[in-house]
Amino acid sequence: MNRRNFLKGATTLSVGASLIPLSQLLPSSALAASNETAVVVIGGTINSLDIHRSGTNRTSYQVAINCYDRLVSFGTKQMPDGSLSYDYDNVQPEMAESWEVNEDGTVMTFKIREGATFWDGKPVTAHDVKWSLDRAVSLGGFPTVQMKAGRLESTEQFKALDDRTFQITLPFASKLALPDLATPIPIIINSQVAKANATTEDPWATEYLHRNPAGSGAFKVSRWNAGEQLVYERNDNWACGPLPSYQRVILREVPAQSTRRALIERGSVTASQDIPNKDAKELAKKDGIKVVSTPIENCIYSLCTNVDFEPFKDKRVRQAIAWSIPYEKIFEQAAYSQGMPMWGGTDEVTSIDWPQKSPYELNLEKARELLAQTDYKDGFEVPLSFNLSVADWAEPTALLIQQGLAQIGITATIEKIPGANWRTIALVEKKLPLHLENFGGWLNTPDYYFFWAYIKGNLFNSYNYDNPEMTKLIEETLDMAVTDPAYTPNVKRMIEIAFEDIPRIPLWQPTLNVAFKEGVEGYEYWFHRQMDIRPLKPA
Amino acid sequence: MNVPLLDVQRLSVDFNTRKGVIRAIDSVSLSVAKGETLGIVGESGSGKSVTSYAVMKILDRAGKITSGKIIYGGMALQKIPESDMRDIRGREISMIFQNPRAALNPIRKIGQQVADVLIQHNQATRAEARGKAIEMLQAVKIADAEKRFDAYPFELSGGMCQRVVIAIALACKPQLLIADEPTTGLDVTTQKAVMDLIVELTARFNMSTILITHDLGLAAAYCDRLMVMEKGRVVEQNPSTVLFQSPQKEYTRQLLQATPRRDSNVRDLLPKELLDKTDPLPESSPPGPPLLTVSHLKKSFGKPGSENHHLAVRDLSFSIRQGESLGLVGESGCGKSTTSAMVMRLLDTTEGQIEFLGEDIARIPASQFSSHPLRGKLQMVFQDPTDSLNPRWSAERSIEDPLIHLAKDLGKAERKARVLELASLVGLPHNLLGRYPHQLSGGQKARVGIARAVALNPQLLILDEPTAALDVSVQAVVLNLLEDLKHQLGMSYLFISHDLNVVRLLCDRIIVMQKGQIVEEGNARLIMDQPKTDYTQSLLAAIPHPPTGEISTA
Amino acid sequence: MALGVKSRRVLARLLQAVPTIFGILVVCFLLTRALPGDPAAYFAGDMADEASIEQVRKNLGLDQPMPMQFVTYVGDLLQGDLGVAISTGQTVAQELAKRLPASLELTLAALLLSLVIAIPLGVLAATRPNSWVDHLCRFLVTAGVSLPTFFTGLALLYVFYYLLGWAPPPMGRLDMMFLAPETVTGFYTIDSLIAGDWALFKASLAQMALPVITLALFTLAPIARMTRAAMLQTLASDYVRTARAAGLSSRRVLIDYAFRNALLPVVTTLGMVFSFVLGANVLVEKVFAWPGIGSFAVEALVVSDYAAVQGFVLSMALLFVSLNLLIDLIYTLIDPRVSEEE
Amino acid sequence: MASSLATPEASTAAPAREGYWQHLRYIMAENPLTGISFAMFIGLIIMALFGPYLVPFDPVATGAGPALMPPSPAHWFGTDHLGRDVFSRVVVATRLDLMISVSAVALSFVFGSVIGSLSGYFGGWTDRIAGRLMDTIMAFPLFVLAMGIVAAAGNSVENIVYATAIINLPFYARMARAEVSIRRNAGFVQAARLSGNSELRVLFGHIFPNTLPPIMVQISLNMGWAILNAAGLSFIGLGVQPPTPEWGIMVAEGANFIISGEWWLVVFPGMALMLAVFTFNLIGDGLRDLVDPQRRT
Repeated sequence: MNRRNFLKGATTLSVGASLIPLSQLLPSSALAASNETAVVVIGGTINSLDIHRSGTNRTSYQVAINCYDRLVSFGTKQMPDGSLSYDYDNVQPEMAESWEVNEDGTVMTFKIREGATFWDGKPVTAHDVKWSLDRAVSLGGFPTVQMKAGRLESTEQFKALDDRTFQITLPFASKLALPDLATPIPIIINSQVAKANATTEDPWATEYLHRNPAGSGAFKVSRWNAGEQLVYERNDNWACGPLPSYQRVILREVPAQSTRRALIERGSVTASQDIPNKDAKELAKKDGIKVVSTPIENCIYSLCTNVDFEPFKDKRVRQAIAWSIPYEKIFEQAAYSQGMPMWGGTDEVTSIDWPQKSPYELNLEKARELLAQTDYKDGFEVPLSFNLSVADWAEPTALLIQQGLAQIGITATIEKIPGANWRTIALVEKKLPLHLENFGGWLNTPDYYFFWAYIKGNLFNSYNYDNPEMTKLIEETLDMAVTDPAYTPNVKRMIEIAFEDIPRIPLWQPTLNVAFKEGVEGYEYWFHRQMDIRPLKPA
Repeated sequence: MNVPLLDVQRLSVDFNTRKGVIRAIDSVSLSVAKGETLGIVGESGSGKSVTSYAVMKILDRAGKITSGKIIYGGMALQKIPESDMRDIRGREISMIFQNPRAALNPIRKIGQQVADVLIQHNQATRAEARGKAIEMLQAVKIADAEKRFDAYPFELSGGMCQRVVIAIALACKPQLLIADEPTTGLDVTTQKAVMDLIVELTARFNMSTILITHDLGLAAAYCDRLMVMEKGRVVEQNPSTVLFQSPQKEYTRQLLQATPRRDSNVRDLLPKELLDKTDPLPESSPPGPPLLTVSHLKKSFGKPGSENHHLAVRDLSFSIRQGESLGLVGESGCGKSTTSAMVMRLLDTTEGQIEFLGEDIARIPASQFSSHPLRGKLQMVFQDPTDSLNPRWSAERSIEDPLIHLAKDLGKAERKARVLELASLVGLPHNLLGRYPHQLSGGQKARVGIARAVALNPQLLILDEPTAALDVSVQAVVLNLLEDLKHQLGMSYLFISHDLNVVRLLCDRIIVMQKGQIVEEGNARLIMDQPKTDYTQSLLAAIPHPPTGEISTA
Repeated sequence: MALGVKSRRVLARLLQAVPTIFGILVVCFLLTRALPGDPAAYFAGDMADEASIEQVRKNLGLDQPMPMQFVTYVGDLLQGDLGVAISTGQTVAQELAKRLPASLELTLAALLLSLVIAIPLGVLAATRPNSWVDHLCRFLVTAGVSLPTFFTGLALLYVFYYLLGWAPPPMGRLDMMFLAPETVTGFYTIDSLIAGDWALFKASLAQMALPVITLALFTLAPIARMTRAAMLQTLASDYVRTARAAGLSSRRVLIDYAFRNALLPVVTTLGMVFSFVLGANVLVEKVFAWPGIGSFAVEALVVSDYAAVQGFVLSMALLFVSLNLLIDLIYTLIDPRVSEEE
Repeated sequence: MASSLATPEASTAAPAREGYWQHLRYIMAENPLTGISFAMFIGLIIMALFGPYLVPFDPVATGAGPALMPPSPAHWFGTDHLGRDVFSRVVVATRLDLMISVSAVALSFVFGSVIGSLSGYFGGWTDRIAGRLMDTIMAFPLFVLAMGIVAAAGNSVENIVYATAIINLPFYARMARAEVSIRRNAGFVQAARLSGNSELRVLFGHIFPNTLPPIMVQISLNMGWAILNAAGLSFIGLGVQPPTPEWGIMVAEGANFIISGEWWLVVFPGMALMLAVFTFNLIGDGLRDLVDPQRRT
């Protein structure tokens, strides 16, 4: 009878909210601006509440972020424009209140936070951590791969020394190990609850955790209607950080981009996650809306030339292409000038900042000159492919590249590839001659980027680039501490080779755009590109 | 003279068509006295139905009364508003139509349809409507009326449906009944029953009647006075006997002449000026050896044992000799069409032999007979000349078709010549050969059909009610043409018809069929004069008889 | 007796549907298997290696040969197991149970609205053929069917939500301040009425308004056209002439004689119109973030989610079979002749 | 041939051609919308044939003007997000859209009517198998099936055409079946058999041509659906490849710009799409009037 809760104004709200039982939702468009409830719209769909499960999509990672804790997290830094971002170089405690690393950097010992409890009140112990990390490396699929990136590969590496002490042993020291623990993957799960719901076929309780998160994080999931919405409810006993300001956050899935824009413009929602560049540019000028655009770290939108494709075997052809791209125009029309230009840099690599500008720019004479030196002076035909799921920027980019190539006699035909096929065709089979790619590395070091994108066989080397010098450099550098004297020269050399061989032509560094109702504060950019709702503060 | 019940004065109706405004009836005047029966007779397009619709004011949207008066019981109907007219329809003037099945709402109980009228005209309250409707159904002699109240039209026979239509029309005891071809399409025996019923009821209720029909015989048998119409105008108006005995107008005379009677021969049907130009009937030569022998022919439909299984033809045997014409007569559903289709090899037999020119053609599947050498020797003239011509083909192409497929040795030029020859043979002007069926008149289409049928010099021609869809004057010409062709081409005919009078004109021998079996067989004249079976007798009795006697040729 | 004939008809219809359903299963199975892309790779995630992709493939049963996969599929189906929709992580049965009512509510409401508008329009046009009323009706309904539904939907949204603010935010079936009513039928409008909650009823109706109008605009044309054509035919029929000649009132002639007969062909077209609406639903659901079966199918199709696509299609087929049955029954109700024919 | 029965009856019918045009004129005059639609149809054909030679800008060239300019004398329909001239794109798209719909409809017409004719004529097993096949296709919501086919086969123009053809197949099959079976035992068909035509020739030489008029109406209506269908596929990303101008994809792309106020991107191709579908629908109605035997007296 009191199922409908109709509340107007913020005064009645706080009273009402405290009176309403948890099972009864108190959302309202009128409440979107309130201090208690936030409404966030997203375009994707949440398909699991368990990040370790195979098939869990990117959008679902935010459940791991908001509902679970990790041992460590990253700190916050202020960007030049005043917005906030996570700080890769500043690892902070989360569930671990402190940690020690031995001298050779192979053993890490964590102290679990005193008094931290799971939602059911059970204290968080090192055994829970051990079970959770074991799970991440055992289940296979993406979590295992991501753990491996931090040299966390087998259950033997993890030890619960006592209830509050947890130890990780690495095969060798790696600068990637600690940051990898701050990614959304190594979450700490309430192992007691999970084990109670495990079966012999399903020892890791994937079926249970898929629907029922069991964590210690700042928010609990109070309602999940797959394909429709997810409702977060604050965990008032959260121990690993300041209590979030919002009592409740409703995540609504709205597939049509225009609809999402209408919603934020009409003030019906608190935030719209991951809005297109055009909207970001235009909404920023509107009253009542705040847009935060943060360049995505370690990510470059690029044009890739597959060296299996005969003409691209010749480096000069690749360079000619790199000189024929109308970068400026692409940046204006496809990116709406959101992001960082990645062209027109100096001829010499002077820093190891990554991403950095390539030496190329639009110079048709140079392009033609280069092409004329090759067997392909009369041009050739090549399909130019892109992933349909990122058509908002890829399509105009492809069209402009097509026209640039036409200027030097190369005929490109555009081919849209549905999202489902993209991975197989582009990344696994690696058979697209010329395509647009948007890889970004979670761990923010250039060598990590190069590892995925410039070693033959690795996933994001979708163009079969193979250079022994590059491979050797990357392998040497990947685990090397950034303070190592060899680090800077190695990276510099990698960048030089990458620009010289140019199998992957950088176009621009994209931004992650989020639109908020005016006055909503505390938003922080994260490498995983999902909304961390914990620090959000109402106006 | 009394004031007439209905007095129509100089009524003209125009129709708006794509070819411009067409005057459907022009200055038609008529009157009907209380208790009188007026017959309006005319061929198709004479405007007889339009006249009645105009009186009822139920013309199509395109039709409009342009001048004239319709005085009914002192009221000028052409002036009164639609709402008043609605009260007159059904209560004062009623109408019944041809094709009774279509005239009833297919998804409403028949009793309810009668009740609707009663309620509409305040002859009954909702409560008593059922009872009164049943009374009315009883009045039109529907057996078990109580139960039939809840029947739907599709559950009744055509004759029954017409009774229901009559019940609807007479439910409110109107003063005037207009019956528009009330029996067309019904079998003769049913026709008689329906007409007798109408006469009985109108007499009982002391009503006036206008009977609209193309059938002079029917009109004469039931009407006090006749009015002949042609092309929207009144030709002649006289008491029936006067009109029959001494028709005043040439048109009336031709019409009378063209109507077959028991004693006329086929030439008698032709108008004088045509008769003068026609050769006299050749002497009929004695029939030759048997051409077609049908023995123990059977046809069943549906799976044996299933409830819809039925025998359409049961054990039929007959033969036709060369040069002979055999008539096959029966009412609808007697199996005559099934028989003809089997003989024609359009339908497979269930059992029995069909020996044609010495070969048992029943053994050849119907689907393969088209390429059989005997195909050309066995041809047919169809009932509906319109339906039997491909609407997308010119007359020439239709006539040429059998030549293309079955006379393959003919060259193109020879074929064209043959088509012209055939056209001349059937009296089809050569300039019409390029036309399409919808551009030809009924008679012309019939000629095209006949030309096509005789193109391959067949030995046996089946005539399946070849004139049923034609006006009598055209029928007269076509029958004569068929008779002439028979002699010219030495063909045998199997003439299928429901109309004994017509069959008799062409046939030497007649078979009467009922329920898939032969009831009676014999010499045409004998059967007509001394029918042996009750069934044949009732068939003959049902044919309306116009006043006999020579038509004065004055 | 009549009942016997009718129930036999229904049974015959059901039997007739069996080969169709089997055909659907086969077509659907082949179609989904023909979908490009490797679902195993897709669901293993961006960073997965070969081994983990293989693992996923095995989990999904995709390592089996095709005929085996089909047999397994049909076997599971007979046990009521439709599999798990990988894209949403729910079992397909759960998804369908939740989403089908959402789509059906939309579809049926649109059909209802469409009927309520189109039939009178068709009748009106038929009673005045070639008048300006007729032309206007024809113009309007044709304009409706000439617009892509997603365009109409967006345009309505722009005007009534964005510009005027009359319509609620297009965020699914219910505004966020309301909780879904207890499930009885799964239709929020009906369930809210059962719960006696007027405000909830109004809220769910408000959410439905724009998508329903969008869909209805699209379906006006076939219904109005068919009504007009059928009415023209019945109005020109002999029995209407008989009724007019018997002096029946124009209301009775129009309704009991002409319209009831004209309804028969209209009812038969409803099946086709329903198929139309369900197709258009896919696009409209996307625009209005409607958590229905159509949008589910699109998403599933894009990621080659076999189980979901198959489940979707199967439920559609069953829906159609039962719908056609329903149409048959309605037909039998209004046409006494049906039970007689074979 | 002395028989005077050869005397012609009065011949009143008008010559064939004249009657046809007169009928056409009558239909036009009676129904102005049909007249308009025929005029629009001719306009569409002209656009499809000559459009590419008439437009002021290259439809695929970016930067024909500044991006996202509202309509102006230089760019009648404005420019899109890549500075392409919307007017040129709308005009040039006519050819492709008509091509898609014409070829899709032609395919489904040919196959559908052959299947339908055979099953209507021969009945029995042919009919039963064809009937179940069509039922199977019809059991899918048509758009969803089209989606499935294009998703499975890849989104090229040909596949869009095939998918559209397949989903329309049952309409033709059913229609042809019905039209053939009512004529199966017509007089002229019997006569054709008597004239020595084989069964197949009876079917395709005599019956089938007579079923064309009602099927023409269906064709016209389907042309409109085919365009809408392609547009819908574009909206969910299964349409033709860029930068090919096509109305559906332009509307789909433009739909994203409605809320941000760049209405011309969606309105103009939308109008073109609507006008084309509208034209085909109205022509369908007009054809129905034209071929309706009840109205041909």
